[in-house]
Amino acid sequence: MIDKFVRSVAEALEGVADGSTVLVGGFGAVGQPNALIEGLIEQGAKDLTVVANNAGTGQVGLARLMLLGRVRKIVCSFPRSAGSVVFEELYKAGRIELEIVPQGTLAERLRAAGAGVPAFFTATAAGTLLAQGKEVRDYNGRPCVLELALPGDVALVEAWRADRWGNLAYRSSGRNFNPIMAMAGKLTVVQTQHVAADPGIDPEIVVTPGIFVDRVVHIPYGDPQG
Amino acid sequence: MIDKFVRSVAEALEGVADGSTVLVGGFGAVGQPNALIEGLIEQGAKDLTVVANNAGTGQVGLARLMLLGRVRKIVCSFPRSAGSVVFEELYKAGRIELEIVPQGTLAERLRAAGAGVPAFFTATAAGTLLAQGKEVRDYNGRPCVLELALPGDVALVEAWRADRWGNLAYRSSGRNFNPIMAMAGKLTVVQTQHVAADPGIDPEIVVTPGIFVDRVVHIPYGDPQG
Amino acid sequence: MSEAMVGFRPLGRQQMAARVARDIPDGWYVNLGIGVPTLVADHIPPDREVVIHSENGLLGMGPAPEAGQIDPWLINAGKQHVTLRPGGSYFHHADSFSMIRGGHLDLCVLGAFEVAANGDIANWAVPNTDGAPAVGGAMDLAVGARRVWVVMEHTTKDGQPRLVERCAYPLTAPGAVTRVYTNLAVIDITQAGFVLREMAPGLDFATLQQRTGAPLHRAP
Amino acid sequence: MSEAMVGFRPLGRQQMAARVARDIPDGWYVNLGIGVPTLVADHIPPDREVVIHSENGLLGMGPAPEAGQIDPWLINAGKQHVTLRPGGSYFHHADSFSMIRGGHLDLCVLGAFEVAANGDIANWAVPNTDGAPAVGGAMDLAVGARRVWVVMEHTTKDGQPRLVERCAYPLTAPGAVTRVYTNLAVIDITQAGFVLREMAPGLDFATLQQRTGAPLHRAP
Repeated sequence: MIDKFVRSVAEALEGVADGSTVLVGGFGAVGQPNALIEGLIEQGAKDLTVVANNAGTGQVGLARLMLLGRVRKIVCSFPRSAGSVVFEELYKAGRIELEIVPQGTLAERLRAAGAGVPAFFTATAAGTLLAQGKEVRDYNGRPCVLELALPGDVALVEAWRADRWGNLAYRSSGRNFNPIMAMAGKLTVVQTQHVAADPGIDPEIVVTPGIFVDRVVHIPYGDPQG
Repeated sequence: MIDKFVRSVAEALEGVADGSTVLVGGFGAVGQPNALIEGLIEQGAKDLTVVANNAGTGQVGLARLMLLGRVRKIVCSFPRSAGSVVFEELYKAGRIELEIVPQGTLAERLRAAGAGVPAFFTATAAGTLLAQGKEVRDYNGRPCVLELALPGDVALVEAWRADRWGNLAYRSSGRNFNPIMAMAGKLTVVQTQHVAADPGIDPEIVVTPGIFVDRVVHIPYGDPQG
Repeated sequence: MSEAMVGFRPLGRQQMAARVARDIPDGWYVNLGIGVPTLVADHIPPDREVVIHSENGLLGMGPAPEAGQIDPWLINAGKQHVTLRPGGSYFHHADSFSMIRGGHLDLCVLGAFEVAANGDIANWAVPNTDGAPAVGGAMDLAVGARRVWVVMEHTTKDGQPRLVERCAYPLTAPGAVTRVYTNLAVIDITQAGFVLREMAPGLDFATLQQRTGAPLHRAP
Repeated sequence: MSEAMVGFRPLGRQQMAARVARDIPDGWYVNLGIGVPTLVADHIPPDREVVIHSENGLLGMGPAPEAGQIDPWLINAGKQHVTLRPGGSYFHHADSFSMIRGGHLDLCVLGAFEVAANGDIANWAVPNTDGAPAVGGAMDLAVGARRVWVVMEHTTKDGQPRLVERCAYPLTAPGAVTRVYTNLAVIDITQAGFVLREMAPGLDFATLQQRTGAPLHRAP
């Protein structure tokens, strides 16, 4: 019988190795897998590459992971936000590497990794600083940049509801990067607010089919902060 | 006020021009926009390129459109199926052009067209007859083929439910190519079995957001044949 | 010397937003950038249904919720609490940016540091700073929407033109903008460059040209 | 001369399907091709939950419905009426092939005309025919699934080997297959080529080698 639920965050994060690329869902405070990020801090993996839309705020969560010197590199679209003090300081000190990616290219690169597309062309960023060093080719009369898939060793995802097969549904803007990161992670770990009892989530309204999910932990976390 | 419903199939297909590329949803008999295909036969556009998974069966629908000499070319993954007699005869007589595309590449090319990705690499078909003449490049140690987006001038889609904003939901395996063709069509025309009254389909379970849809006609068509 | 003293009345932020809103037809799908563009939503005439897209996965974004009615799970790309209108929908980031990059938005309204006479837009990075760059969805929006309109102050705080011959700031996208709404004017960008459509009340062409960094053409 | 007369018992179609099913562990995500592969689903031991994927947008495909219980909207990639098991889901074709091409399926079981000692598979086209080619999802499955197993007759109807040194039929994918189940044997494909794992009851190595178009190695 398939049952992807594990009993604890520690169990959910077992085996995350040093040097891993970790995809972290969420946009702003919504849909962010806070308990799993805390768990990753506990778990101890270091030399991480973190892929997330933002670069953490305050002294908790991603910011704390960075403050502890565990993040070698961050890949994101918008590292500068209210309260991203830890990142800013590490960046200015040259102690963290930054790969800045347009938000749509970030989303598409993650989806590509999940879909078996190793590379694709896009008009976004052509003719800008972010296209430097990249292959450019014209399509339909406009220059397009070649971008690579962005797979993760681990994806950390927050869902609103999950069933034992790992099927997921989200709540309003909590969907954001979570479904595509679930696709792009080699090991996809989910914290869910609610559990859907058998026979599981209605097959017509599953957003992330269980095939993309490896482990689920039930964390009735409550409302996002902010 | 937005209201994408039109009163007739004729109105739904107004303006489809000769030489158009027409994307036709459905897999087998399920999710096939039969009334719109019949409407296209009536409407008269010719010299069409049809993109569909199959090449029609019997003497009706797509097969009839081909029989009437209105289809210059068909792009599909599996033209040979039980009853695809019209296509087979035209093909053997050299009176229809065929572009054969692996089913996953077909789906990805349609989705790419809708997503603004002009071209992408895929391992599918590398080292086979279907890669002949295509650019090949190695990624992760395996050869990959460069494939182009496949946009449509018109997309014909069948939905289970639609609201006045053009939001769509489908029924079980009737989903198939419909959502990605809706994305890929410059003019996307939908026949729907049911109408969702205001305030429309629950925003959490919309499969095709209305932004991808131009016209909707209510056709309580009934069960797919077969 | 205030603008009023030289005899014309520049538009305020709300007036600029209202001016943009007036040009958005019923039924359009529109993404609004941060700042003045966000204000545009409040000025859409009530007889028009305009569907607002937010990058983080919303179509049909509505106004801020009333006090006590906040859904903490429902934010927009600016991370503000919002509401969803009837007919709206939720989707993930790849689908959201497919709408943007796939050419499905009728319009995107953006703020900018500079816009050039060839349609180039610079709105994401400041030159020569040691801070981390941050691009968000700016490049996707500038490249993907069917029309890109910019709304911004006509000049910088120290009077330098923001409408220029060629952008000095790092580009967001080349040749993307087709119309600019400023506190002083409405200007189209055509093959010929900047074409004046409208001026603030009391303003004259010569004064406007003086504050603009590239030739202004009168509308034919 | 029937196989039975030479002293061994080739497996029938259901036996071949059952033999494959025996090797599929609990919890795997599996796509089953048309023909004998489809039969595999009926032989999964009841204590194992194996999730069957169908290209046309189903996970958790169940058996054919009982008479009178047909849902005409629910078909599989072979266009047969099927059912959906608890825990299943529906999705569109791009998502469905993302599962295949993105390496999310543990296993795909395919039929084939030929399999070569280097793992090449030919299962979509017959050489020198004037009929239209038809590929369906064969190439995507052969390239995308984590493991590709083939189930087929060991030889053609006129006794020619289907396990060959090099495919004569047009390739579906190079180097894709890791195991072949035939009516005569179970054979792994390794760096060394064909490695014999199991023979049909009563069959001897020499006879099997004779019917195989490339060297057979004994399992170490």
